[in-house]
Amino acid sequence: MSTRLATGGRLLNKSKALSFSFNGTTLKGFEGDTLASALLANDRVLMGRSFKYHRPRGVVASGSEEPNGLVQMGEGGKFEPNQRVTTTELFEGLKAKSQNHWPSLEYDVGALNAKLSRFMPAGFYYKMFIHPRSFWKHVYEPIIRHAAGLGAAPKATDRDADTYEHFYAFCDVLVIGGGVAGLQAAKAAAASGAKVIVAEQTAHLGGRAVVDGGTIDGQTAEDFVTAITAELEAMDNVTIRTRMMGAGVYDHGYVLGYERLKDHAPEMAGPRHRLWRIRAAQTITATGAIERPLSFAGNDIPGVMLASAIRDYVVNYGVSSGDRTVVVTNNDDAYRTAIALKHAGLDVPAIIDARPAGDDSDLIARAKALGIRVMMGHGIATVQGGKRVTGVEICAQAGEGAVLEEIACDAVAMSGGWSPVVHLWSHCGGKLTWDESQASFRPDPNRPPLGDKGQGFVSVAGAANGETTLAAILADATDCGKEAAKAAGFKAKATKAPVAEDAVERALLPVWLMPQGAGYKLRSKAWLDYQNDVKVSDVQLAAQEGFTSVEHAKRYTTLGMATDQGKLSNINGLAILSDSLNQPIPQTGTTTFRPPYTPISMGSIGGEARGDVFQPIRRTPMYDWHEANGADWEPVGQWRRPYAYVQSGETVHDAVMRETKNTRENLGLLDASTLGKIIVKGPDAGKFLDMLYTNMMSTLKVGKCRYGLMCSENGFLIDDGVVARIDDETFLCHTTTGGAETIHGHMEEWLQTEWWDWNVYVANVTEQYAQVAVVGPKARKALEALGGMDLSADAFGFMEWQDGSLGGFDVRAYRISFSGELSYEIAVPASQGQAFWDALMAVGADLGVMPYGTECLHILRAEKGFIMIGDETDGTVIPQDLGLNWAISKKKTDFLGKRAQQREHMVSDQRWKLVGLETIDKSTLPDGAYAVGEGTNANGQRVMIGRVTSSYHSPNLERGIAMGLVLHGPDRMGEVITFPGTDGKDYEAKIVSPVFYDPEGEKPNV
Amino acid sequence: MSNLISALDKATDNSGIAKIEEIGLQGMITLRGDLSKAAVKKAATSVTGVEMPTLGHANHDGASGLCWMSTDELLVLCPYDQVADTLAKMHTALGKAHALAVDVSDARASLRVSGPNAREVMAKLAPVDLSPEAFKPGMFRRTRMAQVAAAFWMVDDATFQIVCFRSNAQYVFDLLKVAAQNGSEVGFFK
Amino acid sequence: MKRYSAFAIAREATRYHSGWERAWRAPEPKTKYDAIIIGAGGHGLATAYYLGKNFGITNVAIIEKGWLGGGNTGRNTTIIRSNYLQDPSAAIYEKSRFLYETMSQDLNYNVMFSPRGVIMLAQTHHEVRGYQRTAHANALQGVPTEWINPQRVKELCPIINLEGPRYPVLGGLWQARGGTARHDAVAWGYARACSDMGMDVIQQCEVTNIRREGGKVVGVDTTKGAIDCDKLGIVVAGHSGDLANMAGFRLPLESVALQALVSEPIKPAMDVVIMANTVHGYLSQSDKGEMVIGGGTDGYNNYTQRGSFHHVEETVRALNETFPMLSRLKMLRQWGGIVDVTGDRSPILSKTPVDGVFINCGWGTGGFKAIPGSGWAMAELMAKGHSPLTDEFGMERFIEGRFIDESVAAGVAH
Amino acid sequence: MLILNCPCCGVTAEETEFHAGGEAHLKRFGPDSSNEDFENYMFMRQNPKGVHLERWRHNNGCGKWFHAARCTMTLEVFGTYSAQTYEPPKEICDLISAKRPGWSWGAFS
Repeated sequence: MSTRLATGGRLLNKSKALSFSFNGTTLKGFEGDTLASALLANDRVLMGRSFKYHRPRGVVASGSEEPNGLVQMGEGGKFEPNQRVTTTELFEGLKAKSQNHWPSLEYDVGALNAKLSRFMPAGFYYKMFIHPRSFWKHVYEPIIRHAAGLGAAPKATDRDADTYEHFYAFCDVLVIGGGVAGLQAAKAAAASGAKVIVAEQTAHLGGRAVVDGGTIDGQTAEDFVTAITAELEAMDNVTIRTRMMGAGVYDHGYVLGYERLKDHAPEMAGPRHRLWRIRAAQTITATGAIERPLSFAGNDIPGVMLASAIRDYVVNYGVSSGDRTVVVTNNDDAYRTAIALKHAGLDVPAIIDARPAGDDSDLIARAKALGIRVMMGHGIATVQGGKRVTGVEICAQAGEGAVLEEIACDAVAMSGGWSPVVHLWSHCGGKLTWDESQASFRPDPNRPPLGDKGQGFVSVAGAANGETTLAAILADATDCGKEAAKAAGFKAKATKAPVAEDAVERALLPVWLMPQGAGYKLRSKAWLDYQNDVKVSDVQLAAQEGFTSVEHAKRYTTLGMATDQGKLSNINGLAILSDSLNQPIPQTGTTTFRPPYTPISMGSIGGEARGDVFQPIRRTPMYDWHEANGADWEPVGQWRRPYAYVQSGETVHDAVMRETKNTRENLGLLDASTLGKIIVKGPDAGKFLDMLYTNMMSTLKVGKCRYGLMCSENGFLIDDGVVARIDDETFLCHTTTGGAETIHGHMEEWLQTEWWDWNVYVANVTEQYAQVAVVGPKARKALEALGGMDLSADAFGFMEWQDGSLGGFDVRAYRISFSGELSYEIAVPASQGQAFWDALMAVGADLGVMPYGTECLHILRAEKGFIMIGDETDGTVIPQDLGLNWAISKKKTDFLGKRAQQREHMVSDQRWKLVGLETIDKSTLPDGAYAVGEGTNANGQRVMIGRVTSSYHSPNLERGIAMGLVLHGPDRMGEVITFPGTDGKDYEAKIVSPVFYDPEGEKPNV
Repeated sequence: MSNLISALDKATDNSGIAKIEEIGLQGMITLRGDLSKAAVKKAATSVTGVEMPTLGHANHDGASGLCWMSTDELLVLCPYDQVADTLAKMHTALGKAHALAVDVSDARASLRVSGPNAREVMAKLAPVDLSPEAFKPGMFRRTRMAQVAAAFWMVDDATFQIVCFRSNAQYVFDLLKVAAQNGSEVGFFK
Repeated sequence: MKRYSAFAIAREATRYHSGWERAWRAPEPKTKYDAIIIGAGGHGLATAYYLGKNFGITNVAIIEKGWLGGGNTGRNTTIIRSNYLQDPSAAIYEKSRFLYETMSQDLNYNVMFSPRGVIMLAQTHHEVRGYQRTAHANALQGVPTEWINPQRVKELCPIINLEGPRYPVLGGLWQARGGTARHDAVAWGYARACSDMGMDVIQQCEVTNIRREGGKVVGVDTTKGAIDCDKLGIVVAGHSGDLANMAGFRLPLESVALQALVSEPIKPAMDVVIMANTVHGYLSQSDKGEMVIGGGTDGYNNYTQRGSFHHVEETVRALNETFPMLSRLKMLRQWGGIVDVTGDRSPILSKTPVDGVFINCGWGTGGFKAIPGSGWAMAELMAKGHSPLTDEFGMERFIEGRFIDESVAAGVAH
Repeated sequence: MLILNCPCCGVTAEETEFHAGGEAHLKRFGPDSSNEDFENYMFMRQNPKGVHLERWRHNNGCGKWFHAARCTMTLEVFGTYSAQTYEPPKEICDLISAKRPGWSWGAFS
C-alpha cells in the first residue's frame, strides 16, 4: 500500500496537519503536501477514470505532466473541474472529487468500454454509427457525449466568485524555470546588470536537483539552492516569482506568466490568478525534462508510476507509493529511485533493466551494493492487477514476452529516459533536433524563434537543452545566462560555472516497446496516452491505414490531445509511428507545440474585464438623469443612449408613442451629445471637405449650416451630418454617434497619408459639449423663456447657427431639424450639461416638455422621409440609391467615392431605390421584410425586388409607415407589392413618397 | 458658475491598495500646429510659463503645463477658469500662423492614482514599462488603459495623473478600483 | 474499397484489426491528368470528389504540399450553417449544409455531422433588425431559420447569461439544422472516396510552377516532377496569392491569421452552437467535451499560423461574460490558421485570365461549412464552364462594383 | 503580439496601441482613371510571403500614421518610416536587401 513514512518529506511542515476530503471521506495531510502526495499518503491510489475506456487511473507523475490525477474541487462559484492533483497544493478544508465515472470511482459502469476495447480501436467511430442517418444526432452522439468529457460543468447559475488581473512587466532577461539551471542562468545574466525575472511554476525553487542529489561547489544541491536564492533575492535587478508558470511564448518576446496567487489559500484576499504579460528582450527556458514512461502491457494500472515521481514522493513528501516497488528502466537514472526507496526502508525486489548486461556504472554498483537484484536485458511482459498493481511478469527484452518469472509488488517505477521540455522554445517557431544519445528532441540552437529584429530571442538552459549531468547543466546555464544578457545589450560579467559532481552514468538504450517483439495482445495493452486511452496498437493501426503524417496519426488516434497535451506520450507515440513506417524518428517529426504549457484559467485570460468593467460604457453628462428618469437603454457603439423614458404603468412601446406625439405637439428634448463634432481648420479646410463630402462645402457661408454626405472611397455612404461654417478657415462637422471616432480617424488618415501637404488641422471635440435638441412647436417659446438670444425667424434662420447666451449659459445654437419640427440644437460645455438640461426641463414644464429617446427620434425622422445611417444604409448603399442626388455635387471633379460610383454596377438601373411604403390596412410592415417578384432564380430562390429598410407605427399619422429600397421604385408610385412575413402572412404595401409628414416642409421654417 | 460638474464630481476611493480620485475640472487646450514655429512656441509657452516639452515629456507648473501629444500637437494645461483668457492670448500670439487651438477641458476627465502601489495599479492596465527606471516624473505617455485611450504623467514618484475622455471617466475609475483591490499588491517594482 | 460498418469492425476485431486497408492510396504522380486540383484540403478534395461523382471525371490528381486536411480544414471551429443574408451566399452555403446532412452515408465515413442547431445571438437593436432581415431573406431563399426570443435562447442554451451588464440578449436567429461536424473526418472521408474512384491524392508534393501555352494551362511543375493537365483548380486557402502569381494573375485578397482555442473537456453542458457577433465570440462543445471557441482575425498580413494573444483575450472575456461558467474552465490549447480575405469578404469561385485555370479562394473565416457546396459548385464550374452557384462569385465583380457583402446584416462574421 | 516603434513619437509599444492599415504606397486613382487602375488601387493586393510594406496608425498613442517594412513569414520588422513618402527610405531598403536578398515590392527592391 501507499503510505506516509515516518521520516523524510523535505517540503512538509509536519507540525501543521491539514484536513481535507476526497469523495466525501475526510483525510489528513500536512502543509507542504500536494493533493497527490496527500492522497497517496492515505493509500488512495485510484484517483480517476480514463477518457475512453474508463480504465482505473492512479497518479503516474509528480508534476505538471500528470495525465491521470484529475479531480474537481470547490463548490458554487468556486467549483472547478479537471484540477491536477500533482500541482494542487493542499490546504485546510480542501474538498476534491474524482471524475468521469458513474455511479462511483470504484464501480464505474463506463468500464464496460474497457471490456469492449477490441471493438473500439483508434478511429472506430469514423467507421460506424453511419446508419441510420438520424441515429447520429439522436442516439449515438448523445451517448458518446455523455461518456466523454472529464469533469462536470460548472453550474450556469454560479458566477465565478474569484477575481483575476493582468500585469504588464518588462525585463531584459526572463528565466522560466527555478531549478538549478534557471537560478544559475539568472545569476549569470543578472551579474551584467540586466533586469531579470525568474518564474517557477511550483511553490519551490530547486527543481529536480534537490531530490536527485549530487554536490555543487562542495555543497549539497539543497544548500546550493538556498545560497543562490539568497544571492538573487538580494539583487535589486532580480525578481523571483514562484507559483508562476511560463504559459506561452509569443511573437516579439511576449511571454505569458500564469501566477496562481491563492489556489493554495482560497480564503486569502485579492485576485486568484494574475496573468503576467511579460515583454522580455531575451527569454531563457530552463524548464527541465520530463521522464518518459515505458510501453509494456498493463503500464496504465494504478501503481505504475514514473520512477522520478516515486522518488519525489519519497524525498519531498515522505510518501511511499508502495511497499514493494519493482523498478523498470532503460537508463541509470531510475536506479536513483531504487536507492532512495531502499534508504527509506522500502523493498525493491528487482530492477528490470532493458539494457544488455555490461559494465556496472556508479549507480548500478550502488544499487547492487544495497542488495537490490538487478536483471539486465529484461523487461516487463505484463503488469498484474486491476485497480492497482499486484505484481509483474518478467520477460527477456529481446523476446516476444514469454514469462520468465513473476514478481509480486504493489508499485512499479518505470523510466524510459528523459525528454527535454521544449514546449516554450517551440511555441513561437523554435526548431528541434534529434539527439541520438538521449533518444529525444532538443532545441536546435541554430534555429531559434525570431524576434522583431530577426534575432533569436529564446535560449534554453540545462536539462531543457538536453544536458543530463549536473555539471553540464550548470555550465550550460552559466553560458546561457551570460549570452542572454549580452543579447539583451548588456556586458556580461565573468561568472564561473559552479563545479558539480554527480554519478557517471551508463548510456541509455532507446526502448519504445517492451519486450521488443511484443505481440498484438501485449501491444493492445501497452498504453501511450493514459488519459485518452491510446495504445501502441492504435498508433500502429493508424500507420497501417495510411495516417502516416504525424498530425494524421495524432488526430486519428487522439494521441497527445488530452489535457496533458502529450507530455508523457508524444515521443513514445512518435517512435512507434516511425517504427511502423520504417523511418527514423526525426523524419517523422513532431506535432506543433501550442500554448499554453499547461491549461490556464479562462478567468485569468479575461482579467479584470468582467461585470461593470467588462467593456467601457460611455456616458453623456446627463447619463445619471436619464437613468433616474426611466431610461430604457440602447447600446450605440460603446455609448448608452435612452431608447425611451418609460413612465410607471407604461410599456416601452407606450413610452415611444407618447414621446413621439408629444414632440410633434409640444416640446421634446433629446440628449444629442453623442453626435460627433469635429473641428476642421486651415486655409485648405474647404478644399478638404469638398473631397470628403459629396456636397460642395467650400461655398458654405459663415454662419450657415449644410447637410452633408460622406462616402467611402469604394462609393458607399458611410456617414452624414450637418456642417457649420464657423469662420473663413473653420468648419464644425457633425457626424453620427458611431461616426465620431471613425470619421475623425478617416479625416486624419486622408490628411496624413494622401494630402499631407494640405494645410488643415482637425480636432475631435465631440465630448466638449453637451448637446440638446430642443424640438417641437414650442421649442422657440422654451428657449425664449430662458432668454438671452433673439430666436425670431428673422434673426435666426433655418440652417443657421449662432453663439450666444441662453438662461445664463454660453451656448452655440444650431437651427437644424432632423424631425421636421421647429428645432434647435444647443451645445453647452459638458460640465454644464446637466444644469442646462435642468433649466430646459424647468422652463418647459408649462409647455409640456418631455425628454425623448432614440426610437422616437427614428420615428420622427421616418415620418419626414429622412434617411438614417445604419437603417437605410448598410454598407452597400450609395447616395444615388436614396434619392440624394441633390446632395451630390455635379461641379466637383473629384470626391471620395466618385470614381467608385462610376462603375458598371453602381450606375445600373437594376439598383433598388428608396421609396415610402404604406400598408393598405394601415398595419406596420415587418422590419427587414423583402418584396417578391415573379418566380425563382437559377438557384431556386424566390426573386426579390425590394426590402423594408425602416418600419414604424406612426402615432401622429396613426398608421404604419415604412421606407424601403425597391427595384425601379420611384417609377412605380402607387403600385402594390408583396412582402412575405416570417409569420406566414403576406403583407401588401403601396409604393409612395417617403415623405409622410409635412411634405411642404413648413413646420421647421416657422 | 456653480453648476459646473466634472465627470465624476470629484469621486474618490481609498478602499484598496492605492488612492483613486477624480480631481475635478482642469483647463485643457488642444494646440495643433508646427511645433518648430516661433509663433506656435510662443503661444504655448507664454500662457503657461513653462518651456516647450520635448518628445514624450510634459512640463508642469501647478495647474499650468504643456504636454507633448504628437509631432504637431500639444496639450496646454491651465486653470479651468482661465481657459477663455488663455485661448484668447494664444490666438493673439499665433497671429496668422496656421494652427488650431481649441478648448477641450470639458471633453476630458482627470484622475489621480497615488500611494506606494500606484505604479503597480497602473501597470495592471497600461501596456507600458512603469518601472521607476523606465517611467519618471516629467515623462508623458499616451497609451491605452484596458480598453480605452488614455494619457498620463507622474506628478511625483508616487502619483499618476491620468487624462481620459469624459465619457469614459466612470470606466477608468472603476478599472482603477478593481486594479487596486485589496490583497492585489504585486511587489514587482523595487 | 472495403466498406466501413459496425460489422466490419467486429470482423476485424477477431483478427486484431490486421485487415484494415489504407484509407487512401499513396501513389506517385502520373505524367498527365484530365484535371489537377492543387490543395488537398476539404475544398480541394470535395471538388475532386464531385468532378468524379457528378461529371465522371476521375482522371484527377489532388496535389498537396503538406498533409491532406492540414490547413484550415483541420484548424477551424467546425461550425456549419447557411443563414446568410445575400442570395448567392445563402445558395451555396445551403447547398453545402444540405450535402453535409448525408455526407457520412455518401462517403461511407462518419463525419459526425451534428445538426444541433446554431443561434446567432442578437445583443443590440441593430443586430435584432439585421437578423430579422436575414430571417425574411432566408424564408425566400429556402433556408429554414427562425427569429427566437431570449427565453427560447435560454431554453436552448441554459448556460447563457441573458442579462449581461453590457449587452443583454435580445433574441437570436436560430437555424435548427445548422451544427457541427468532425473537421478532420471530412477531409479523410473525401480523400478515401476520391482514392477509391481512382483519383491520386499526392501528399508532400509542392507546386513550383504553373505551365501555360498560348494563354492556356498545360500543366504544373512540382517537387515530384512535371505533371500535365487540361484543367487546373487552385484551391489553396492561405496560399492563393502565391499560386495566382505562378499562373500570372493577381487576386483581390490578403492573408491574415485567425485564432481558435479549446477548453479542457467537461461533461455535456451545451447542445447548440452560439455565435455572438457583438462581442466577437463563437462557442460550441465538441463531442469530446471541449468548449470550442473562435474569435476575430488579426488586422495584419501574416503567414505564421500564430496570431496575437490579445484577440484571444477579447474573445475569452466576452464569452466569460456571456457564459459565466466558462470562467472556471481552463484553456487547453490555442492555435491559428491563415485565412484569405477578399475585398468584400466573400469567396471567389471563378474562371481566371488563364484558360483552363479555375480558382476557389477567399472564404475568409467561413470555409469549413462551405466544403461540400463549394466542391459541388467548383466541380460544375470546372466541368461545364459555369455554375449557377458560382456565377455571382466571379473575380470580375470587383471591377464592376458588384459586391456580395455579408457584413451588412449585423456585422456578421462567419 | 508584435511590437512596433512609432517613428513619429518614438515610442516602442505593443500592437494593441496600433491599428494595422493594410498595404502601403498605394497610388490613388480618381474619376478619370481606367476600370483596371481603379480596381488595382481598391482591391488588388500584393499579399506576399515575405517583405510587406504596410501602413499602421498609432491610434492609442500619438495618432499618427506611419509605414512599416515587415516580413509576413517571420514577422521581423525591418523598420518603420514616415507615411508622408512615396517610397521606403534607402537605409531600410538596404537592410532588407541584406537580410532578404532579391526582395522586391512593386517598383522597389
